[in-house]
Amino acid sequence: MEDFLTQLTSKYNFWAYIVLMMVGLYAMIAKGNLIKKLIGLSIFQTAIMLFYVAIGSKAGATIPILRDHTLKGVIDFVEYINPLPHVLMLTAIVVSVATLGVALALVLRVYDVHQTLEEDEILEKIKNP
Amino acid sequence: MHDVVLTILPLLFGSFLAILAGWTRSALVYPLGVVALALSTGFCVKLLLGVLSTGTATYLLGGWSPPWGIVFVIDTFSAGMMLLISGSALLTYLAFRAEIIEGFAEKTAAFVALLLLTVAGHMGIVATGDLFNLYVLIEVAALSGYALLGYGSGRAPLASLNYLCVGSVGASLYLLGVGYLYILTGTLNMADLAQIMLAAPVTASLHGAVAVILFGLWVKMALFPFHGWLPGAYAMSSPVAAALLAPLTTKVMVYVVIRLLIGVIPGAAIPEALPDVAMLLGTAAIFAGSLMAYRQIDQRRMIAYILVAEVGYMVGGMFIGNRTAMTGAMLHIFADALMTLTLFLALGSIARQRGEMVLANMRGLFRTMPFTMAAFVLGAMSMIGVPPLFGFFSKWYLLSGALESGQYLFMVGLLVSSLVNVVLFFRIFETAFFDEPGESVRDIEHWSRVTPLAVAAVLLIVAGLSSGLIVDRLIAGIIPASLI
Amino acid sequence: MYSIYSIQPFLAVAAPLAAVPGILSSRSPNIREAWSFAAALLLLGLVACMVPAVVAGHTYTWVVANVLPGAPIAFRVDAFGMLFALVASSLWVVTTLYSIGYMRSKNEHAQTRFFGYFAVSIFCAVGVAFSANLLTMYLFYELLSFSTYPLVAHHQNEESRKAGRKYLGFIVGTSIGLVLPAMVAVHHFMGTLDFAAGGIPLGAIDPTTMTVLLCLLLFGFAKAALMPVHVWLPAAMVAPTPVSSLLHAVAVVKVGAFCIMRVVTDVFGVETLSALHLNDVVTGAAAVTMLAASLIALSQDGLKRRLAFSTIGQLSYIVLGAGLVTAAGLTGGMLHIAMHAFGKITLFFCAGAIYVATGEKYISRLNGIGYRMPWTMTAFLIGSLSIIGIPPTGGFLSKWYLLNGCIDTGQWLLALTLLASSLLNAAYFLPIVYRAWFCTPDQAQHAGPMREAPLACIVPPLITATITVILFFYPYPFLNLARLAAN
Amino acid sequence: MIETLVIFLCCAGMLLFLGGMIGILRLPDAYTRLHMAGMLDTLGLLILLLGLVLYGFLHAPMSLLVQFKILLLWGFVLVTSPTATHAMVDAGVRAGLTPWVQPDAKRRRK
Amino acid sequence: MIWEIKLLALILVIVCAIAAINAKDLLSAAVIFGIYSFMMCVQWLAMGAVDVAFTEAAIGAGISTALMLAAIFRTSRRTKD
Amino acid sequence: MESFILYLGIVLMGIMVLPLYRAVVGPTTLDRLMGMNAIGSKTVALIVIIGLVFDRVDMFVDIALAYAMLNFIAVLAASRYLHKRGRRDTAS
Amino acid sequence: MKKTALLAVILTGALLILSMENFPSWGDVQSPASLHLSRHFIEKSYEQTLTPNLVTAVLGDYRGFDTMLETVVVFTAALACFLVIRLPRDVCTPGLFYYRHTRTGLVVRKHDACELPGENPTFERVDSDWPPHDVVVVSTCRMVIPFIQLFGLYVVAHGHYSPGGGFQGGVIFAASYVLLAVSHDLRTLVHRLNERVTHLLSAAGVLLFFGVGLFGMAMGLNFLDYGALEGVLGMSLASGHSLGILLVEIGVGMTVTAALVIIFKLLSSRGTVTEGL
Amino acid sequence: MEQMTDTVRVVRTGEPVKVKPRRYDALISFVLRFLMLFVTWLILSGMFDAFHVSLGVACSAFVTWLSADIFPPEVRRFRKLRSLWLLTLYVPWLVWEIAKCNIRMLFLAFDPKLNDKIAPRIVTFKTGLRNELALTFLANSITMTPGTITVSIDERGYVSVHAFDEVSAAGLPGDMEKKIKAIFEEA
Repeated sequence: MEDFLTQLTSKYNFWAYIVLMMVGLYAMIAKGNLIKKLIGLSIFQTAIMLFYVAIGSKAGATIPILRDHTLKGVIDFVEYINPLPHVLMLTAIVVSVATLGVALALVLRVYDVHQTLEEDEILEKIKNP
Repeated sequence: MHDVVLTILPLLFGSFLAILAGWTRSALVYPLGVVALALSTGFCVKLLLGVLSTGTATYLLGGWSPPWGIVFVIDTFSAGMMLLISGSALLTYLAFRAEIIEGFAEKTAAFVALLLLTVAGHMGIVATGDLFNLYVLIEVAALSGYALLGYGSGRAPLASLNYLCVGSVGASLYLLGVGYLYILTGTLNMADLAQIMLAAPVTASLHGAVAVILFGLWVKMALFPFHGWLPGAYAMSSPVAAALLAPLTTKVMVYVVIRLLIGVIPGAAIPEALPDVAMLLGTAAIFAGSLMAYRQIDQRRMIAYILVAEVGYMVGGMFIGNRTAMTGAMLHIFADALMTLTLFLALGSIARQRGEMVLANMRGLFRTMPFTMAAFVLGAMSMIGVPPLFGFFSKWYLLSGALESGQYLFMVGLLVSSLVNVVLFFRIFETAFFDEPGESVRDIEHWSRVTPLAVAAVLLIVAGLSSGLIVDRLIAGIIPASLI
Repeated sequence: MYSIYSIQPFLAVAAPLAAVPGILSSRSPNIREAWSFAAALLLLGLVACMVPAVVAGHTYTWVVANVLPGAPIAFRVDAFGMLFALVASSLWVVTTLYSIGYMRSKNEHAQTRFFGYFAVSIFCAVGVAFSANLLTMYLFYELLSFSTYPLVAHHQNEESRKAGRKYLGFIVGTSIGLVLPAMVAVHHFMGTLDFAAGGIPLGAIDPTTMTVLLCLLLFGFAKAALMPVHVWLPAAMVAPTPVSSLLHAVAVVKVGAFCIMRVVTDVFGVETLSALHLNDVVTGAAAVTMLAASLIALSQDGLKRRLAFSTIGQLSYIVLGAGLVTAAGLTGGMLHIAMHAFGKITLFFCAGAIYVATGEKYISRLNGIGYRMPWTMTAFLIGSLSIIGIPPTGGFLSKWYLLNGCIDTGQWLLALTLLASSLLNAAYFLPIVYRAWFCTPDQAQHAGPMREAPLACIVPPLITATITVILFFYPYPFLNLARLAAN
Repeated sequence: MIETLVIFLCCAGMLLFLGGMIGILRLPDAYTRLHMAGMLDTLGLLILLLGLVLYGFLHAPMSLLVQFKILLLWGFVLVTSPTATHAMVDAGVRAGLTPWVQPDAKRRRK
Repeated sequence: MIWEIKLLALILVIVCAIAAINAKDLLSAAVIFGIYSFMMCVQWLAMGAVDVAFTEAAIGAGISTALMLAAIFRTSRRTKD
Repeated sequence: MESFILYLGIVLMGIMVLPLYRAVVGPTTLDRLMGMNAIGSKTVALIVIIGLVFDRVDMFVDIALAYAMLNFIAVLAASRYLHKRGRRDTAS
Repeated sequence: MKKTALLAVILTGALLILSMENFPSWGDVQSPASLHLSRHFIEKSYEQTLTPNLVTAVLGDYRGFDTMLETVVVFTAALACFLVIRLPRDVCTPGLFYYRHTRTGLVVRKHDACELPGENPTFERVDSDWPPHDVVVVSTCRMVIPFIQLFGLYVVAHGHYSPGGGFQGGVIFAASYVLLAVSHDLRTLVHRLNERVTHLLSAAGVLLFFGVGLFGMAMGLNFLDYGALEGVLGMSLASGHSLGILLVEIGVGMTVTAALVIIFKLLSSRGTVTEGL
Repeated sequence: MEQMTDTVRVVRTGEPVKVKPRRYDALISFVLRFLMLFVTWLILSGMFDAFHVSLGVACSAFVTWLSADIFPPEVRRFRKLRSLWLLTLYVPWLVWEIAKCNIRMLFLAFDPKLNDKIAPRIVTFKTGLRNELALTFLANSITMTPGTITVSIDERGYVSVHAFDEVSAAGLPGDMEKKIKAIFEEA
């Protein structure tokens, strides 16, 4: 129990991202509506980003923008949060919005063709046109 | 020295220029694509020759040295892959000239640009030596691929959307796995990572990381339970997109897995159960793919299901865990790409003449389009695994490797799938050979379509005959000695 | 005894293939058939000019490509291969002649296609003959299967397609399902697939595996039509007669038998097999097939079907020869390839000629046909004699060697089987001859004056019949080659 | 002195926020809720930001420019917030959302 | 240091996620998804990832919601689940 | 004083639960939209507060500003949706 | 379906949670993630690139290729939307045209397009969906939009010193146009930024990025090596990198703005680019 | 789309006062807008070195150019200082009004009998303001003062307002309109 608690407190962020991710995944699998699926996908992706940002965190550090950059001095890496995951996640966010855009475009086309966004109805329509 | 990056830059540059040209001088768009692809192919050849003579080439993007900046690392195998990608794209592009120019009207520029981007993405995936850069490149390749596949009427958008969902989940899982590795090692560079991982303690987390990465890539490469998107995407879309992407996407993902397995992830880091699971899935993919291919009416869909089985070949091959099977899996990437290319090019030509690709529409094709069908036969024979075509040799290595490790079920799978392929293709041949074409059929075989197809088909023979050379020069050198 | 590294084997193999574009692009039938003939003669010439060296004990080799470690695609001409190539190439000339007559007089459709694939089939058959290792042999074996498929299903109707499917199903199914894994296993264990006189050294592979491999290869080469996998052969009889003759006499079935012979002698090795008593497997399968096929043949009414079952039986002789693992037995088996080829092709030619002239396919309707087609039936008689093994025909010689082989090793049972089978042969062939000459024609059309088939259909069976007889008196090129190979 | 002012302003802001939110929960229909949400929220935010600007005087790193920036934010909210509220109400009316009426008023009308 | 804020934001994020996928119509789902992005942004700010939070604010709150609304505008608001 | 700011943030976070409830429960889309707007305005304050906690408020104000802008845009877009489609949706 | 999904999800989640066993605990300063690469970035990047915002430095310079590809991804997304949903031009012409009398709000429907009189028209063309005119929203947005745009530019330009950069600035800039479309109508937006311009702009943005990279190659360095800018305007190596980052950010901003506007236009009008949300 | 006809119906109601454009209006308007934006830039930027200031000039000029016809072209109205003065007077007054009403609302929010004390209704009145900016000002002021939200302003000047209770409804349009009229110098 003790062990579990320490685990919980030291890693609750990691756990939370998994919960979030699973929410997204669940939406993608179980929801029949295409836009709901996309929302699920977005949640899934954000959860991963949350995880990455969590990697970068450092106890007692400040944001990764140098404080008094004009002063020449030794920069201590302990003072600043790890910027690398942030960089990666910026890219990932951009990718996710691009994916969302393309997906929505496809959803529009699907709606044009089948006049519905529900997967089961679409399948029904394909089967008995 | 710039060869490495010069293989990709013309494509990117070409795609930007294509857009500029599309809104100013649209006649330039198609030639621009040809030039870009040809340049890229040319540089690939140069790169391959260079790598063959001087060994692995490294290119520091932005001039920053490896663990800090992004690098391209090209060994013999990846140089071969790059040549394969750009070459097959060039052939497709040339073969579908009419479709590209006429079929998209004012969207030609966008189509060409996306086509170039997807090729660039795939080549980048092969070239990059950075795990995260790989993710971005996967997305570049995939996103343009979704668009290319989603363009079209009827069910294409739905199929593509399906692909998008699955593909994004796969890529995201890969990203998650990279995050796991990053948290454990603190690096993203493949070579650096490999070194750190060798020294790192083997823990549950490391296993988890590897499992998540591989799982994500499996999803992306349409391994059996996640294959749902593939047939729809390739069968419903425009023939150009299908012919372009079918040879590339799954194969490139397989390449990534192989690269990770032989170059980055040490054997200890792979969870014990994973190879077994992979073998199981691979074998299941072979059986399921063959079975489902058998039940298809649409011929493009059928070939798409065969592709599912082929993915099973490669996944099985790389997880058997011996040198021969790994060679087989690697060789099969080339082989599968080439034969898929041939088949899809041929089907594209046929579809243009005959419309829907059901069996009944293929009557008398041998008489009306002999060259196309000859190429199709070669592709099909290669799929079946008839020597001396390329497909036979990769299958040989796979069988041999499976035998070495006693994976008899996998062997049976390979053989069964070959037999099913015989049935499938001979169904087509019978109709195309013996049935009379309808009265109204006026098939035209234009040289501009036949030539690329013929090149692809001849390549199947040539590559088959030189498969020994390919294995010796391109593949054998990069399989680590630790793999017996 | 030295090996000549020469492109000659490759040229010989490629000769028929070179004719294919010519055949396909010809405008008129005459030019097309001229191409065929030219290629056939060229092939015969190329093969023949290698004969002296081979008879002298040398071999020709030529490597096309190094594709797999220890298993390049390569050609090697040794005595056994030469024997087979000689048979195939010489018969192609005759068959071409016959086909011209047959196809033209039957007004068959798609003749260009027919000649094209015919050439490809010969290419494959010669390729099998000259292949230097199991891989190359497999390659040509597979190609042969596919290239004969359009010939089998030539008529394009439902029946012939069904036959084609059956043909392909059995042949390709066994080759991919059985031969390929066996080959992979051999390669895995031995590291090479080359044909070597010694074969697999004793103890390199454990006996159980050996047995399995042997079985796989034995039944995998389904063209040899050993009993459970023989089904395709009678079905394939729907093909036009020249095709049947080619299939049954020259290219296809002989390739199967040739492959089994090769496997037994050069892959497993005679000593190894006999040491492990695995030859019994071979002889057993052969003996069973031999008797069963002959018995079935008795009950067949369709002329070509009877011939087909006869072929199944006769092929087992060759396999039997392989299984005997004595010099005499092997010589007999190899010789039988040639002797049976000439005999059986005569019979098929005759059947075709009868069909061309009268349209009859069934034995029961052939009463008195001998008066109408005396030349044809004479040739038929000679052919049957050769198959039964009655002197003065070539068939006698091969059976003699086989019998010798049986007796040498003291396998009396086998010898008896051989004799019984020969009697059965007589039992199913002689009645036909009897009907033809001694029964009164009940069909009006068979009565009346002599009306033979066209000349092009008559001459070839007469030629082959003549050769059959000649071979009894002068079997030397074949006999020498067989002896050389057997030792 | 400033400290007290800061605390006062912040608390006032929080109180307004709280009031607005409680109103959101308790009021019967969307329009009336929008009154609470729109108004109390905006003022609350403005006061809170004012408090934080003042707090900046206590702390060196918050230069004058930052305070100007917060004031810019302030102005922006002042301009956009009523517009947003208006747009929402308008949307509700046009979408045909019927406003809530006092039950007794309804009775009286009958 | 400010783990309370982080924890609260985390809880709100999860609540929003669940609500977004269970919303009864797509417009609501899109709106709740917008709130989700806001919360995520706060979460990242609390973690000190300013750039990421900035991007998320711009993307998730602004553009994604607008795009999604546009898509729903052009298709249908109806959803069965 | 610093802890005061911190507590202010926490209380703000707590207050946010209420509009969230409104946004999640509805019942009308307008309610959700209102919830979004309300949460937005609180978040703007919260961002500044987090900035104060980090002692880097100059870096956070930009975000708050962007946040306010985009919140406005999102709300306007959603209400424009209701303008154009609301009647049809309520009718059906 | 739902139960299977739930089961699968719970299983996966449990496995993922289990595999976190060996992670360094939250915020650990000595974890490998914060030591190896990131330490170098934090300590060295300022002297190498003169950029206090470490994220921008790493994003724009060390991982510049990633950023270029990210821009390409956005560019791709715009093209993808264009390819997938843009309808042919001849289909896009509406059958009916609506005109609103600006003084009274009356709406007139016509079967063909009218020429609107010059400066101060009595009638204005409106969407078929929503003829009423909302003075409040329109004029508020007019007031706000320039400031949003300015803010967007500020964010692009000050990515070095404060959070932000090309991407965020571009998005904000695009958002201002979305606001324009929402508050007025899509036609106003298209009139201002037509398709040709947006496409050219998006390509030009990527080309600018690409051009900076090629400049490096032209100067004999590697692709995307901003060190090539050293000496331009007499700058030091580090400030060359800084300038490179700025140029690159501008390119990113252009592409992102244009691409998002393209996507919004297409999505909200279902490919006709005439009327929209 | 309530009233739709195929013929054009022109309804004559208060035409806006035509103000003759003056010579330098365009330039002055440009400069003023530029200055506003530039000041904003300076506040945002907070860096005053040559590079960033010139960047600011460029950006402000660019945005000014971009938004030439977006920005409300009402500069002319603020030429007289009186307007500005009135505006500066108006803002504190408005804030005070807002604060006053807000407190009332606050008490209402915590009132246990909340639902009895409110009487939501939509009231309509006509305003004499014609100018768009003035109308916006009015509408936003109405919305800002708690208890009332502008629902819509139509082209003929009818403003409909959603009022929270009777007290709020009674105060409409109140002083606000007059003050705004004064600011914008409308007759």
